[in-house]
Amino acid sequence: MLETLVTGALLSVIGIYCVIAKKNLVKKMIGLGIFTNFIHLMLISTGFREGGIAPIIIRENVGFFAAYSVDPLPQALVLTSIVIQLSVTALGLSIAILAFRHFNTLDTEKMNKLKG
Amino acid sequence: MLEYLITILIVSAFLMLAVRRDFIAIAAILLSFFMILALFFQSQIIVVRYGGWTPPFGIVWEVDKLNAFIGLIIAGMASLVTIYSIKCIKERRHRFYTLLCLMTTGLLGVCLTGDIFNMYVFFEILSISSYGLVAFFLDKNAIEGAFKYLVMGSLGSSLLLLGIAILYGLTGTLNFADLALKVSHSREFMIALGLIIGGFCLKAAIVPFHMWKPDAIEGTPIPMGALFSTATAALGVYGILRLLFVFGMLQLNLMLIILGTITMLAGALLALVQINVKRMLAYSGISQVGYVVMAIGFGTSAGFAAGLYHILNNALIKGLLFMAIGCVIYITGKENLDEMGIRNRTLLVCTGIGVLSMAGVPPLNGFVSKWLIFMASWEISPLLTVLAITASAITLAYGLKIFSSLFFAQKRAEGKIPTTMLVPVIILTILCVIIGVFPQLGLAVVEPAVNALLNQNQYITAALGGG
Amino acid sequence: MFEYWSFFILTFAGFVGLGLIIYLLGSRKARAEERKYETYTCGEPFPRVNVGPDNLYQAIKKNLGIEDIQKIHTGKLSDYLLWMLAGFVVVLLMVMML
Amino acid sequence: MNKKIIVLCLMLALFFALVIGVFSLPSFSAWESKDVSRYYMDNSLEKTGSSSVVSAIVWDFRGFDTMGEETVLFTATAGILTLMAVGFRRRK
Amino acid sequence: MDVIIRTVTKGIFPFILLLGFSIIFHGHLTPGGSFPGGAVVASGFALVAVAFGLKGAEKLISEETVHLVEGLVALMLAGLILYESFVRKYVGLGGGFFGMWSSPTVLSLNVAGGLMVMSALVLIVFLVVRE
Repeated sequence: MLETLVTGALLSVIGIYCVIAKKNLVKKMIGLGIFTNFIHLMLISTGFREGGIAPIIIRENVGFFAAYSVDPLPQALVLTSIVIQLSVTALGLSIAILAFRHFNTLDTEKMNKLKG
Repeated sequence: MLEYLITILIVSAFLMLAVRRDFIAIAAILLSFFMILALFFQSQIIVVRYGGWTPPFGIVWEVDKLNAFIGLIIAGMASLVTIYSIKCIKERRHRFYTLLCLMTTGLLGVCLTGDIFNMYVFFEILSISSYGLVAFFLDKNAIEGAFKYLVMGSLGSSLLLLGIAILYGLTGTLNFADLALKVSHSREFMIALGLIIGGFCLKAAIVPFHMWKPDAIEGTPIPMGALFSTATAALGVYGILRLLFVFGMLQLNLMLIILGTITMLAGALLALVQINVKRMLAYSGISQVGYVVMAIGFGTSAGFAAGLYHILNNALIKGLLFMAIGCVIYITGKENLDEMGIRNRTLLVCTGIGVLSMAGVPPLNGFVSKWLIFMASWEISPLLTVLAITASAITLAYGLKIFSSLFFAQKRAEGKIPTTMLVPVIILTILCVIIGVFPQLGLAVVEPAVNALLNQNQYITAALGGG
Repeated sequence: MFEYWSFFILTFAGFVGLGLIIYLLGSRKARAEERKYETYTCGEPFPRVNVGPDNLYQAIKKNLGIEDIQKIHTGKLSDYLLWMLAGFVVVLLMVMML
Repeated sequence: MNKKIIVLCLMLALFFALVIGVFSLPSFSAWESKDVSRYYMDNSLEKTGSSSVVSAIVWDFRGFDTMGEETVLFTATAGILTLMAVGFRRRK
Repeated sequence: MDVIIRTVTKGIFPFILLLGFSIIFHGHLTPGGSFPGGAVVASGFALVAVAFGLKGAEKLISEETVHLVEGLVALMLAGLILYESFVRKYVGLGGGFFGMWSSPTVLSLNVAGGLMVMSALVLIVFLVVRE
């Protein structure tokens, strides 16, 4: 459990630093991906159980399955959330392609025509 | 009935990919409006169980009067926008309607659902379709607004998901009603609530989170500007309200008052100095949402009534102004306030009524809800009343700017406005005038919503009880 | 009953008057375009100065600190995100203070 | 830029100390309150026939969420079609 | 691309499809299911698009077909999910547990979802590669 927390802390700080401080639009999307992975990790870790088994029922464990399995609900939620993250990334990268075509750069500091 | 609503919207969006006929999406959105209208007149709370599982285990949609009120605003604005954009969008219209249909799905889904993860999923449908719609024109401004909105919106909804994760870890359930029974008001719960409220503040464009909105609206087609300023803003306020009330967190009102006051003043001040008319209307919309949030923060029933009434009035007025200005832009092709002269008298009258109503001139509807907000704020603190009246005066000032640019223009463009663009404008103008002259009509719509807001126990028992 | 109707008539009359004023204003200006304005300063014909809407409220803009608020909206995504996260932290702190 | 980095570091420290601190609570892996997950684990085999509990939740118990998820995927496709396929029809 | 990649692609492509569909069809018995399986199948088509160019990939599966598949599968999926209780009532559970037909609802939904994911990802890859 401690490893999860340390990894989560590292992922979150790296991700949010990448989103805010990096100027490249593609790097911002990567940072967003890292940050979302941090959230998925945290969500999975809510179903943690000491020495748990995967939530698959087989013939051998059908009787005592519920006493040993990890929580399956966060895994289902993360499965949904991964697809959503994939969609956002796909749309963001295609917007980045168009932005490069219009501005000839991916630097977000130079795309500040709209302000005030 | 609700299953058919969501079926119709999603299936018509799917059909649009293969069939490419605009009338499918138009019919679906109009039909969804009439279904929400029928739901609005139901007396009891409607609960729909998807897949036939009982509530804490399956996903449930739940409609009480508050839901139905916000859903009515959303579906009404969406259908008016749909009618409006038949002629307003000139090319690739089937793509626009596909995304508009999906956006309506997302808006109604977040509004009507009773399950917090389901809410996140529909929130993302709403967000992703809005990103696509912001980038619809594919020119420089549109792309810039779209990527700004995309990065900010995705980070906001990620943090919302983090809040949901904490809530799940604390309680082990995802249903709103079940959550309300199981949570204790501990510090961890407060963190989760803060994250989720922040996510909704981003959609409602409360001030530290508002920066995407003017940039996105400057690049979008005008109908989308209307939808962002009315439906999405109403949805964000609804999310905050539902969370606060279902969890019984009414002691957060100081935060709402501070955020609302800052939003109101900053939005109005920034709208005062804009030159681009779309941008000015976007800031104006932010300012009006500030009024609503401030009124909700009062914590009195008068405050809730005033806030909900102002959501309705803001939707009518801002929709009217965006659509009327869109007609002007359709003729002149310019977005600067300098070059907005037109000859069409009907449009001039409608825009004039909209501007006066936004500023709160007495026989029109903006006056009624602003008056209610002033009255409710006087009981809390006279300082708030003074600030609200100041913001109202600034609203009048920038309203006069639009007024002068329309009526005292040197060059006036000739042009024919299509009927489908003029009809929504006229409908909204008539509604503004009717609600202004007979305020009881508006109050009759708002009062059941306030009652439902104050009786959250009914919402909880209706979801879990009844077998 | 009588009170109700008098209220109704008053507001209706007020509204009709307002609409009439707006309508007349619109029509007057629509005709006034062809009229020629000649401004003379010191006996010389002066070119017409057009005061547009963006020239309105310049004094307020300078003095009320709106320019400072406008400077915050730099148009750069990183600044926007920084403000947004600051907003999240403020909301969290406010929620935690209870 | 330097000032910004300092602000950033302060905010990050505050923010994630709060958030990650929450996940280290012992109550997060308490099984007494998780009766919803318990119901899924007990009933997935009898009521849906699926021996993978996650699949049963994704497609059966919370199938409507997955419907929404596929709609999100479809939305992204429609958005990318809007953005990318401008000259496609004309070329054919 | 050079001849090595083309040859390897020709050899490996059927097996990628086989693996993907195997993951999809065993979604109710093993870890995995619609999304991983669909992504594997789509990665096979992406490999073809890389090796043989977009023209080669469109010979295999044209964009019109992908549109059609996506629309039809989406409709099927919407119907299946939204009227899931009806499906469960009339189809019911299949044979014994742990078998291929033990769960007709989850199996059919997995197949539909896998095809949906596959078509959406293939479409995204085609659209982005064309740029």
